[in-house]
Amino acid sequence: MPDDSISDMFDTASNISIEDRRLQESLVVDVAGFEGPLDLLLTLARSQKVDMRRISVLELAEQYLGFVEVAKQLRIELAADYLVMAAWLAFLKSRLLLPPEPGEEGPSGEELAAHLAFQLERLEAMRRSAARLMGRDQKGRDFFARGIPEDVEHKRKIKYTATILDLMQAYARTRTKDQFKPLHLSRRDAVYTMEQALERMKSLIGHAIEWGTLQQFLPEGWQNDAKFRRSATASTFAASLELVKAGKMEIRQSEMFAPIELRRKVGDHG
Amino acid sequence: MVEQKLTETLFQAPPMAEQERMVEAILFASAEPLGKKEIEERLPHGCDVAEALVSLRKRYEGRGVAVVKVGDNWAIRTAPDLGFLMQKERVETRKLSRAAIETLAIIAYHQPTTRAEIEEIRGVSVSRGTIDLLLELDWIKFGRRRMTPGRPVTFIVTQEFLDHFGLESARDLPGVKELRDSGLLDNRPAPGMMPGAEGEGDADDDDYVDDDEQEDMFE
Amino acid sequence: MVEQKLTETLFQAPPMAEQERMVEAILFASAEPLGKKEIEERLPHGCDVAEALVSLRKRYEGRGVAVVKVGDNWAIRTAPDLGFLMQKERVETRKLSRAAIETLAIIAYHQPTTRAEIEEIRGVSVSRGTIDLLLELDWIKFGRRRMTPGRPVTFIVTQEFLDHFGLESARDLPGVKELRDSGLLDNRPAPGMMPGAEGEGDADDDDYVDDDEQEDMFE
Repeated sequence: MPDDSISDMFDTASNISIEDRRLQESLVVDVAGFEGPLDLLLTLARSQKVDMRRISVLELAEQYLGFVEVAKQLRIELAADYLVMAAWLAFLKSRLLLPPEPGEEGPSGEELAAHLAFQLERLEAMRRSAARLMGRDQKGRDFFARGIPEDVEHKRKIKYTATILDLMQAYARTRTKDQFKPLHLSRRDAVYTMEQALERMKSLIGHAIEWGTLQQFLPEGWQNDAKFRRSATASTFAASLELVKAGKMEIRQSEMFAPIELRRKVGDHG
Repeated sequence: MVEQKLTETLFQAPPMAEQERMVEAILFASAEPLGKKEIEERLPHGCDVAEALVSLRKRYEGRGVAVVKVGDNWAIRTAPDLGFLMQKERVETRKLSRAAIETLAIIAYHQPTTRAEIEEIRGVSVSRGTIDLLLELDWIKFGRRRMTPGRPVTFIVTQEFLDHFGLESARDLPGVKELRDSGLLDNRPAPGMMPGAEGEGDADDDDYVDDDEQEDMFE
Repeated sequence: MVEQKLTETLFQAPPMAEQERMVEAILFASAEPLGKKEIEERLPHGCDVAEALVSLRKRYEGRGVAVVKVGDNWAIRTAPDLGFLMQKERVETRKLSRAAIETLAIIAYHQPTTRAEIEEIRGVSVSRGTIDLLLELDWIKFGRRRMTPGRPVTFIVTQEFLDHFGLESARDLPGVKELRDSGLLDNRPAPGMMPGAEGEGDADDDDYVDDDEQEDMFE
């Protein structure tokens, strides 16, 4: 049944061969397989079996319109762009067939037809080129890159710099330190070094099971000399911080300016 | 005098045969094509990379591997006639859709080309997925924006594309000369009133450009 | 007859030159070194892999890459003497640490000098790393052992040191007086400093050996 109606449709539309009719029947069935109206037009144009430059745009327009008619009869839903193309081709057809109205604007039917022919030829050419491109030797299939590439190893090289000025300044620094040595010597009796404090703390630490104030750790006779007391307090405090850091002691102060208290760290017997 | 001679020797480039060996080692080690400049940077001072490449290329003529030019870069690849031996190395490539293949071909032959132009040639809209796939394969990349209203982005093919298809340059695409001579690569504007003739400078194009790439585009 | 000939041709191995090409391509493209058997399996029937490998190896003798045996397998690798091309050095300049420059300065001014002396002057111990770095930089080297108890090693500066700092000899270094005059040395008079107080009965000072050289440097 549908076969007959299709045949009738096309017979009335134009004189085309049985083979072309078959093609168009299959076109209708495969409409989803087309990539848009231009693709469909190209397929129809191929059925004209002529050089793409010599296709009859008028004939093509009729074939397309016939196709759309059949699709409608078969209740195949066509996407909007197929219908837009149909409307445009109908317009093109009228332009090609009827003489232009005097004073009419826009491109002539021939210009539009020529561009459509160009588009189809170009699409055809791109299809051919795509096929030739894919037919080329391909990397990873026909030829291959290095299987064991060796990466460039990035090495960091440190270059140390120093100028003669750096050298002299450094020496000056050490000599300056040296020059002040007598100063230390002359004051030695009033200075309690951190090393001395550390020694003393280490010997006392074993007995400091209970919390005791920092003062308890100061050396004998500290109260006699203010200078000495200052130095000894500072050194003992610094030494106790070292011992806390080393995990040997614990330190606390209940509030600001309250006595600083120390004791041996629980569980430490060293 | 002696000192001058010493300095000369110290800064003299190695003999050409040695330069050729070095370029050979560097090209062998890399799976990616390398530019002359990249090679030069790794060689001792004063080497003539171009000359070394020419003689190296000659040396490998007819061998199992060949020195090939890929765009402006150089690489060593196995001879195409021996591909059948490398079944184990063969990478199964994803079968590309017709849309992807055609879009790729259009970009290659028409580059730099915009999305609207691709759509004009194919007569259908180009799906985002198609462009994404080609970008992911590293076969296409963004070119400069077109200086037309809407400043649409353009697409061009990459060095990886040339490498993959064994092309020295886009000028070596099959049949490109004939296509150009017959005017099929011309950007012929559609006369008004044609379907799909508008749509140049689609606002959607903006989605496609990451900030970084934009920087590149306007360098 | 004809049929026999055809069979012979079909099963005949390719000429040796062709076999060599094939082995070359296979080794190039393979992601791992290959054994003879593996190579043979990929080649047309009747190929002599061992012979092809021998001639391929010979062909690459003296080239930038070499056909090498890795265990029982074969691979193409960068020629050993060109390994440096596969490394990119990034030179980072760094200032010498304060400890290092001071140690170096003391050695330069007091050479030959011992570690104990350096420590005495700097007032802190000299780390092993500092000495090692200076030795590595080839700015200091070992001098004669000191003829004192323990026979400690001494350090002196090298020619490389003199070159780097643009000195003819270590004696050209400006003396303390010059340093002070040029403002590099703090000119502050040390309060409470008594003449002759230096070196008085300090046990540590015994380490100090006032060599003639030292005297020279500061005259």
